[in-house]
Amino acid sequence: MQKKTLVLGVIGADVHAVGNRILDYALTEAGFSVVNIGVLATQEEFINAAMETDAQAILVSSLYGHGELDCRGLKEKCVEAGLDDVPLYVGGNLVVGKQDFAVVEEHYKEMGFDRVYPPGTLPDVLIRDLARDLH
Amino acid sequence: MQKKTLVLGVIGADVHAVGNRILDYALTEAGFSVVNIGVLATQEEFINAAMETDAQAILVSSLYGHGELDCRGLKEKCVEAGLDDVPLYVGGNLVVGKQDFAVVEEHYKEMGFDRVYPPGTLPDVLIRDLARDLH
Amino acid sequence: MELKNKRWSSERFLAQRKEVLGGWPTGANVDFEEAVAYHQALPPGKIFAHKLEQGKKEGVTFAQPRAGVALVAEHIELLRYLQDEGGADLLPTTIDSYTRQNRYREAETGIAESRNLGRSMLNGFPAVNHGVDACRQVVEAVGVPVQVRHGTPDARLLAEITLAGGFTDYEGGGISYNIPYSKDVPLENTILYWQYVDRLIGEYESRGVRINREPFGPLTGTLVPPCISHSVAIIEALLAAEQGVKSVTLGYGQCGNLIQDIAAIRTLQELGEKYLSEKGYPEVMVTTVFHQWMGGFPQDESKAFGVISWGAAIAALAGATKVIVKTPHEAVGIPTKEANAAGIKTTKQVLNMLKDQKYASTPELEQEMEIIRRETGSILDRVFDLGEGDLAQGAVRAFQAGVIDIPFAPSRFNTGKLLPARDNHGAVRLLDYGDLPFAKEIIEFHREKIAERGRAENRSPSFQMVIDDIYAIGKGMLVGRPK
Amino acid sequence: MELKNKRWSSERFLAQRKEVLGGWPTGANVDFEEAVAYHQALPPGKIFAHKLEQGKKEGVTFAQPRAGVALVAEHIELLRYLQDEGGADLLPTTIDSYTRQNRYREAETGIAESRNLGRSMLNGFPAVNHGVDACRQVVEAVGVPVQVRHGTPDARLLAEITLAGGFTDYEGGGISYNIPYSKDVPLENTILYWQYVDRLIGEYESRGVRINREPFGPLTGTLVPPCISHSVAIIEALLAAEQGVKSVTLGYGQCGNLIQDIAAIRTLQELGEKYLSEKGYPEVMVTTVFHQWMGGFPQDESKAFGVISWGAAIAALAGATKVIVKTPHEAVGIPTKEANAAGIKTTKQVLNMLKDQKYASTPELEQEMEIIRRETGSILDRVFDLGEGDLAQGAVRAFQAGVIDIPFAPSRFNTGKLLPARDNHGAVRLLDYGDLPFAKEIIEFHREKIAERGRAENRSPSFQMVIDDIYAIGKGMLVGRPK
Ligand code: B12
Ligand code: B12
Repeated sequence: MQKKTLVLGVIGADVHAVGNRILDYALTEAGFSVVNIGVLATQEEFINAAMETDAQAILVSSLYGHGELDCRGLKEKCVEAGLDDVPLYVGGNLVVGKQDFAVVEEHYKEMGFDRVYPPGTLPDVLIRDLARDLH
Repeated sequence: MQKKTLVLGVIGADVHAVGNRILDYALTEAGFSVVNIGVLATQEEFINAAMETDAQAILVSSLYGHGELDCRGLKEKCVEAGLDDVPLYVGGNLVVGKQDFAVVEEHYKEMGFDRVYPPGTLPDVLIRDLARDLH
Repeated sequence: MELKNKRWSSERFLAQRKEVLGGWPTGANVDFEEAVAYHQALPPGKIFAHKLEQGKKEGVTFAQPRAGVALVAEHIELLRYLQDEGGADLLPTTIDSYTRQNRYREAETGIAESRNLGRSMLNGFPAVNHGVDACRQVVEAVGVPVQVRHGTPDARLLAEITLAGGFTDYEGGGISYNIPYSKDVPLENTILYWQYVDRLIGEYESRGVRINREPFGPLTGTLVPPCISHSVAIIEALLAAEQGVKSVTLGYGQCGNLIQDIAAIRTLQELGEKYLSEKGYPEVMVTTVFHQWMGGFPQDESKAFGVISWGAAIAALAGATKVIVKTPHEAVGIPTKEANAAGIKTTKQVLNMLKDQKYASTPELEQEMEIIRRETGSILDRVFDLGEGDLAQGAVRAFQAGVIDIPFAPSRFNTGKLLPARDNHGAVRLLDYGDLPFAKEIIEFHREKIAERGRAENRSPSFQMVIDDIYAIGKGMLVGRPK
Repeated sequence: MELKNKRWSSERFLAQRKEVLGGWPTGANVDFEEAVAYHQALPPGKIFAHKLEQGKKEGVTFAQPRAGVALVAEHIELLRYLQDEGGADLLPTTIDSYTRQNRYREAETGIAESRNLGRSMLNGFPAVNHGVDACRQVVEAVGVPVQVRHGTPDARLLAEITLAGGFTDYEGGGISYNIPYSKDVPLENTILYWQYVDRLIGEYESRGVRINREPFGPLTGTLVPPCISHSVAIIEALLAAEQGVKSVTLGYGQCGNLIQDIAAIRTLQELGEKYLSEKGYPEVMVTTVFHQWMGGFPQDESKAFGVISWGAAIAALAGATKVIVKTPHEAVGIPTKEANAAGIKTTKQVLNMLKDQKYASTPELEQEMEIIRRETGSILDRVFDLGEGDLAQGAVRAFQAGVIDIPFAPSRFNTGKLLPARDNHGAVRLLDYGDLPFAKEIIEFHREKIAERGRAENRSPSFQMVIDDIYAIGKGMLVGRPK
């Protein structure tokens, strides 16, 4: 079976690198081919990487609190680039402060994300969902 | 000037002795004559001590949580004994658990207490109020 | 009845038993042989002594809360919550204050009122009123061992009912549940009461059922110097062992100074084992319990978390077998279950982070341990002397003579001359050593320690220092400095 | 521009200044002479270096939070709350992440959105956008010294504005605010940027205005061994001193092992003073800052309080000059002001309870200090060698050669070969020491420490150990044991 390709990165002016490194390791161990664009990644970098590698999913991290500002418009750009069908996930500490996660999830879903994860989500959860969504 | 006499004690099955000892010391230092009936004091002991010493105020402590049960009927007994005019104070940890103090105060006032003090009240506050009430 | 430190005969025990069980109607439901069978069927994971032994071997420190409410269903809900959400390793059932004074009628009123008002009007679980079956419901509802915690001078009926009810650990003792918990109950009486309790446990032991016993270490919880609580703990352990108890947990209430507290726990373990073995009970298993600060707490919950954590840290560094946990509501009232669980979680986070770190011996620690050994030794030697060989008599006379003296205790059988105060580093020393039988150097040591603080604070040592120290932790300090 | 560790000439500084101040319209409002006068009029109680010096003398540890929101009025309200309710001894102004990347336009959007939505959409205070007068409003609104805390590789304009704005302390450095905070900014550039900042502070110093400088100690906050953060801190202190800085606070992020953490703070103070004086800057005042655990936190607030308190305890026992405080919201998001104050109150309760207790030297502690001294010495010797006498060049080449290597750093100018892991007692050791210039015994020491843990856990040391350790504190442990 062909390995599934995922684009992984931390969006915006965010430099939190530890979770990114662990996700990279765990996803690779789980049999995915991970294209890791690292921290401080722009929307364009996510899209270019996904197009170039024909990725099956885009995994966006945002830890530092500016996620709402940074993620706005990403789905639209994906659609423009013909990546309508590529699932778009986001996880981390997605807003400034401790907020009700249901509201946060709702908000990101409105922005076009297919799955939204709360702070501290472990890689297993992601891997299980990927197995479900990509077949 | 004649020293004012106060009856001091810890009501019910309550053995918390430290605050009692400190109140005794502080009130004595402040010039009162303190009749300390100590811990495990019954309603009758408060009343007898007040009658015998012609006390100007009765100070009830309850720390251990059973205050509501123990203080019930004390005012009525005071009235019966002709101590209607002797101010009745109560302080300590007056109920079981952390409860809104306004409600607790209200409740004890209904039971006939003239002043009700929240947990951790320092002696200065009591001494100030006594100076105001007893003249 | 004559008080002697001598194992009671079966006859004497059984004769008294009838009377004890008649104290309240629920006593009739105690069937000893059936209770033995019940205990024998308990899984090891629910047996206190078993779990403590394991912990001691592995060097871990367990966390145990205090908790008890008036009604059975609510009490079970509470304990389950502390186990599942709080992660408690060991559970308690704290008994209400009416039961502690054997006022079962008032407890009955408290139960009724609690039902009516829908909130607990009692500050604990009235186990005697609820009876044997209710106790078993509690024990069966949870997955860890459960202990009875109280403060009852005459706890004979409570012991009969709760032990038949499947509890595997019983707190208290003839001194530690008298002097801090009552006003005019003679010590002779309570030592006799507790010989009964210990004899009952010895009876269980003779059928292969092990009940752990825990003398109440912190006493009045307020600036009690280690030598006092150590002396009481060791006397009660010896008295219990004589009646057939085989497993004891000796307790100490945190004073707040790192070195003194570690020294206290280490010497408690060491001296407990030494005396038990020297006095003829080498088979008794000794473990230790460290109580997070037992005096006045800060009202602010964040500050309370700081006090709780510091207690947890010392318990772990000292290597106590278990730690009794305070809660962020301590200064205000009996905690909600959430506040209680919060205290456990904070504690366990610290215990876990420190579990692979022990405090290595240092000259400073060694010195402090030596002080405690000498002080405790002086007191106990004199107790044995006073008893002319009989420890029970010795204990009674020691209190009469002020050879043991518990600060701030309400009992009139306590001389109450001792005045403890903190030294310049926060260790509890003696401003007035009363009639403690201390050697000159020890007296001088205390005097100099307090004087050193006086110099630093530019005041002469006095009762004001003691008052300042009593308030200090509640106000966010350890040493009560003048303003 | 050539990079050398040499005090910049006035011409060079002033030439660059024009360009810097032109970076955003608010730069135009900086008037240096007027700013000097402003600083000269500040009361001593608002001057960081002054308060730190006092604290160091008296041996107290101060508590300082992190805090910053998008709008001025809200930011002031926040700081006042942390001062009045939290009891913060020192205050921060944490800068938002757009400003940190010099993206002032995005910061402007964030300010506008925050106004619209009525909540801060920025993770800090965008000081450049707000300008000099707004900064002064902040400084004037509170009664204690205020520091700029950020994470800005090119912080020249931020420094100009905030220092003219009356802040008296500035965090960061050419290494510590680059390698953990950016991906592809060359080290040469950031060292030059920070020479500018330090030169600016030197300029203030020459007019008698003392601004304290604080290299960012914790770096990536995640299992950074002391020798790495010490080396970076000392290099940045020396670079700052050369430009005229006279007061530095060296930082270290808690690892979690009592002995290692105390050894780290003690050696940081000692080595900082030693190098500064050996390299010709004996007049520089050195203080230390201990950061409560900087890696992943537990989500549960009670558990977070445990982590916070343990950090406070070590800060006090080690004798750090100040401690940077975490909050119960750490794992989830920027704290509310209440959560932030809670973290400070917990911390201060512990600091106050421990303020009269210091950790006495022990052989174990001495050994750990010696390890840190040797490791840091090896690294710094090699840095000086690589620079052929020039520290700035040496630093750049040291990163190229992996002689300094910061675990988990995002920068591509960091080799990233180092793999830290905890030993069996929770101290951070090296599973892979990469290209660190360590002597054989030191390498062997680390290997054996990790092997000892492997034996205890019955597994071979591997990256899985590192992952387990990264998650451990968040999961309530220190050492990430296998399940
Ligand atoms: C020390 C202590 C003990 C010691 C007491 C030793 C002794 N014999 O004195 C021991 C360990 C024995 C003990 C036992 C128990 N305790 Co206790 N104890 C405390 C503790 C920690 C400190 C009390 C203290 O000494 N404070 C210092 C003194 C100086 O302050 P104070 O007592 O508050 O008194 C001051 C003020 O309240 C005020 N004041 C008092 N009375 C009055 C009256 C007036 C008119 C005024 C103006 C002011 C005033 O002035 C005093 C001097 O400043 C408190 C919690 C706390 N405060 O932190 C719990 C606490 C009082 N105990 C409590 C309980 C429940 C018990 C027990 C039932 C055991 C249990 N379930 O945990 C038993 C009860 C025994 C009994 N029958 O009474 C609860 C009461 C709960 C409630 N009300 O909801 C508390 C609040 C702890 C808690 N949160 O659970 N306790
Ligand atoms: C370490 C750390 C840092 C280090 C980062 C070093 C580095 N370069 O990596 C340093 C000190 C430099 C730092 C800086 C800052 N930080 Co920081 N940092 C942390 C901290 C303590 C731990 C992060 C971490 O490494 N965790 C361990 C890893 C394994 O977990 P993780 O990052 O959460 O990632 C996991 C999951 O989230 C999930 N996940 C992540 N992405 C995705 C995506 C998908 C699709 C899925 C399914 C899952 C998933 O999987 C990962 C692996 O398990 C967190 C708080 C916390 N979590 O305890 C704050 C935190 C993230 N930082 C924060 C902030 C604000 C900052 C700063 C702005 C400084 C400040 N104001 O205090 C700067 C920002 C710098 C920048 N421009 O980005 C805030 C964010 C606030 C918010 N969202 O409201 C946090 C939450 C702290 C707080 N409560 O204030 N930080």
